[in-house]
Amino acid sequence: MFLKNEPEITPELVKAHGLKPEEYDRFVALIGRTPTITELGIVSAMWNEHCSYKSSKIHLKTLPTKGKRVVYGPGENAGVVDIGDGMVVAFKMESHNHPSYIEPYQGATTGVGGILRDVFTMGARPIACLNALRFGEPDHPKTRHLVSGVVAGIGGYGNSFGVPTVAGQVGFHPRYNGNILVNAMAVGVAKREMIFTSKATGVGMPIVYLGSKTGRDGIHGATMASAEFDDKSEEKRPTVQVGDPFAEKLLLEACLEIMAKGCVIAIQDMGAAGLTCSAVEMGAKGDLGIELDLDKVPCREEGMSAYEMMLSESQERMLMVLHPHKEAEARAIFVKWGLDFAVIGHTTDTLRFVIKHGGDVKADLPIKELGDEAPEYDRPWSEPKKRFAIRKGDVPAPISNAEALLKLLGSPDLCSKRWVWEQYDHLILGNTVQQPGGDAAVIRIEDGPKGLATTCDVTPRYVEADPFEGGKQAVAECWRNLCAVGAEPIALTDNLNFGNPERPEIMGQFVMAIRGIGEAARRLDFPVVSGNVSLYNETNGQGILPTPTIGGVGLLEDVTKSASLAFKNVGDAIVLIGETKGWLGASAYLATICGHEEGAPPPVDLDHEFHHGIIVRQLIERGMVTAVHDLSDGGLAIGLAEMAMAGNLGAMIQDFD
Amino acid sequence: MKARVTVTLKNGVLDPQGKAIEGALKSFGIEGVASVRQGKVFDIEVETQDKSRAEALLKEAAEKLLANMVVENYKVEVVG
Amino acid sequence: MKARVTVTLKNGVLDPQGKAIEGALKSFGIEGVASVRQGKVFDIEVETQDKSRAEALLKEAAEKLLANMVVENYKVEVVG
Amino acid sequence: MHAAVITFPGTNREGDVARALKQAGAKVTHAWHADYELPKGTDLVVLPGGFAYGDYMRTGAIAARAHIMDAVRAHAAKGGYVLGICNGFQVACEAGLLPGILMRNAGLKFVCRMQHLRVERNDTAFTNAYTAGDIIKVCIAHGEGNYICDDETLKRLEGEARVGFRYCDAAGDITKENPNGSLNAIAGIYSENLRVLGMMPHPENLIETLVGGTDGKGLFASLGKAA
Repeated sequence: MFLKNEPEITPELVKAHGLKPEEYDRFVALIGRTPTITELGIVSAMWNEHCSYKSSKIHLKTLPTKGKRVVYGPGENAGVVDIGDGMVVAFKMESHNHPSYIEPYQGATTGVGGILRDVFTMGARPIACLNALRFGEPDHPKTRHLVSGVVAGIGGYGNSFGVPTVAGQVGFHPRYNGNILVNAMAVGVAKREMIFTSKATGVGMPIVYLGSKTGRDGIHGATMASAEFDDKSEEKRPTVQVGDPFAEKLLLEACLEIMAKGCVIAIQDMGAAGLTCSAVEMGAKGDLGIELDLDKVPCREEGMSAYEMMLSESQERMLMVLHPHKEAEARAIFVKWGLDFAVIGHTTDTLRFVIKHGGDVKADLPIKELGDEAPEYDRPWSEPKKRFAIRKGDVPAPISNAEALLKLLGSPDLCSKRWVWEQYDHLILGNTVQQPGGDAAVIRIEDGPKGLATTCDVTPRYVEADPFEGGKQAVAECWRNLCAVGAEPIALTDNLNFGNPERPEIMGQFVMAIRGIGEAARRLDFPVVSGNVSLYNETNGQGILPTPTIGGVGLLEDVTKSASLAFKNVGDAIVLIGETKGWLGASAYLATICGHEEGAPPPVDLDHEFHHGIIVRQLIERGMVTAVHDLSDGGLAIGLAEMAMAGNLGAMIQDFD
Repeated sequence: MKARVTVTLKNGVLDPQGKAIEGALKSFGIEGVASVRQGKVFDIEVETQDKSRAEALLKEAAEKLLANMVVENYKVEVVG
Repeated sequence: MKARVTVTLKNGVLDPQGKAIEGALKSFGIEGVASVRQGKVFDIEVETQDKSRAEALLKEAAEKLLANMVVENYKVEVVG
Repeated sequence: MHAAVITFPGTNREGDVARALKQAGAKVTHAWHADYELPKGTDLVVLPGGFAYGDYMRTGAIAARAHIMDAVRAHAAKGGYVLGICNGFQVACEAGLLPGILMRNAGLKFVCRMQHLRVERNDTAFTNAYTAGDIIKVCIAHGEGNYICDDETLKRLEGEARVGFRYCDAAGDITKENPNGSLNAIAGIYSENLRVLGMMPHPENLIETLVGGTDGKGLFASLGKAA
């Protein structure tokens, strides 16, 4: 029977689901009747910012996603890029900003767990993890608690799962006081023919639920990601998602085993909005209907409603379309690893998304339109006003350069982060050629000679000062860091963390940053193959610094030829590549020494970046250089100091003027 | 004055440790265990001899440090 | 039937966690705490309704797994 | 030398140690925790690093009671060699193969970094390729490496020279750079017959200059000669 004893859908209920009245009307028009509570829950998840990208989609389309090596670009769980010899690399970055503010440990663990699943659901074994963290001021009352919780959570998950955490960023700024950023990135490798996607094929194929049981974790987790924070966020405590790295390690091994044994047609991890997004996307991509019987879903709590099961964000779960004749073999593998394996439905040719529970139909929706008809906004935006340049002549030096150097080196953003990354196992798997602390991590692939370099970069002060140049600079710095270790940059992922898109000036930051990112990605032949958008990062109306984190991957044909930043020998000549123009606008010097962040950021000359990168890579390949370092925050002085400290050697620098 | 603060997970919050222990007990042939949930106890000695001041002090310690109020409950027992 | 097994460190055994908590409480400005020692509680539901059989089963579980008898003591309370 | 590397659910360094053993010329087979017997002709059982059963409840506690561990105890009782690294050392203690317990690091944080060790004796199957007193640089990666035992056991371990390695600084000072608070800077201990070694540091990750150094090779080279 259908529509039995359904609660009344009131405007308050619609608002509580994060849907605007006009969005609800659009949904009612689409299905031609009042929705059930389960259907309202499903559409609230499918059409929120996190899953539909409604405020960002039209701008994301402008990014370059093609390239000679690109196998899968944005749209799959992770981007896939060819690295030769029949191998591919799969990688992506995602954010868990809001959950980490409410519960830092679990927010961070579930962020790492989710991004690892995005990689191994493609069939790739994760070989490296990175994370970009942004916290409030060190002396803000909550910062200490948030930092220890997030770092312990990242380590707790990655170390137990068994993937080295090898690179990342940790930054502090008052604008993150009420809204921290936790961006997690994972990189995996696979044989090209072993890559799986989420597209279902074949009618009547069994849909299988894999992994841990379902509970009431994080219901409204997905919609929360788009909910602005106010001081009452402590009370608004959805049941927090809890991560289980042990279950995830079992899930990895079990999934890779059924993939190797040819049991899998399509597979998708259950991320935000769990069963809903994964099942709908799986069917819609394959132009197939999906029918699920929730009575078959393994639950760990009694009396869960269809609504709760469809929106639960319990962790360590996957959804698979199974080759029917392989059911027994696949089930045995999951029993061996102690995980749940339950056939909970099948594909149909009706193009309908049908949910049954307790004999009743709880949802019957058009599967294609659920995704395609999601609202897409071209939100009004105002172009940020350009700031005027600040040159070295314009700034009287408040303290001596020597004192300034020490103060900068000791500042929270520029000081050594050994105290963080020594809590992460960065040596497991025995392939870590370059450890954290350099320009990029370098990881050998299996027994070599190939290797991957990986890093994540952004300078939020620059993006705040000029989103277009700031976006360009983030991509350029990531590209430079990969070249600095001798790797050929091949593709990037991004995590676009911005404030409330309904404010024109914030939307303007977003639009211009994407233009900058696109221009740099195009000019440097550095395509965007995956990414994530996190909006509404705002507390009490104050938005974070615009933070488009860029995660890059580079290839080394011979990993024994990578370069590091430490000075190696006494008497080596130090060569500076590129022109020094004395840009001080929005610089670390102004912020740390002069206490303000005025001025335009340094403009990025993409032609120079491209040629400098090629020259540096050739010098490294020919063994003509012993140390290489990219200059970024803090400029030449900090760059030289880092090279000297890493190498335990001094340096004599001529006077420039 | 001796006291004990017991910290346990709120209902509905997943307990990966409890889940692993349930599996382990079954595999060693210890039958008849329906569920296991793991928590923490803190045996604390406080200098004051005044029971109510001790309770107030331990309540503050629990809420500020010993318990994660987002996912855990706590109970204070002053043993005397 | 519900029961609780409490596992605590034997006297004299070093407790790094307890020591660290003592320090942390001071840094929160919570004075008057002489010592802290951390232990574990296991809230276990057993299928049997027979109290003595429950106690026997939990004793076996504690000695075989839940407690490391080299450094820990355990106590079984069947709550009923 | 035939080594059987045991995998528990949650073990994650079985590949690293297998690579080091193969590099030293050993024949390596993998055994599953639920098996009842070790592979035929096993000379050395290796309990690798990782988070068996997620390190839940107590590190190594659940794994120590797996079926395969009965076979491992029997192997050790017959004089067979057993090497427990990191999580493997924790499992060995919980399984009664070695005395004492590995508790939470004194600093309460997981620590992963390079670590100097002093080789206490080189007349065992695990260290004959080193010289007694050698200072070697390997790595550590653990959250529960704080070796604790009662006074009686400590006296016996020291008296019978069953301490295999101690944490120290580059100059060999064992009062410095103890990463976790272990008694007497103990990083590894032997059983009475010197045929079971448990150690927290990871020699298997330091077997190539490319990834940091080769001081770990000595342990696997020694095993190659011994069996």
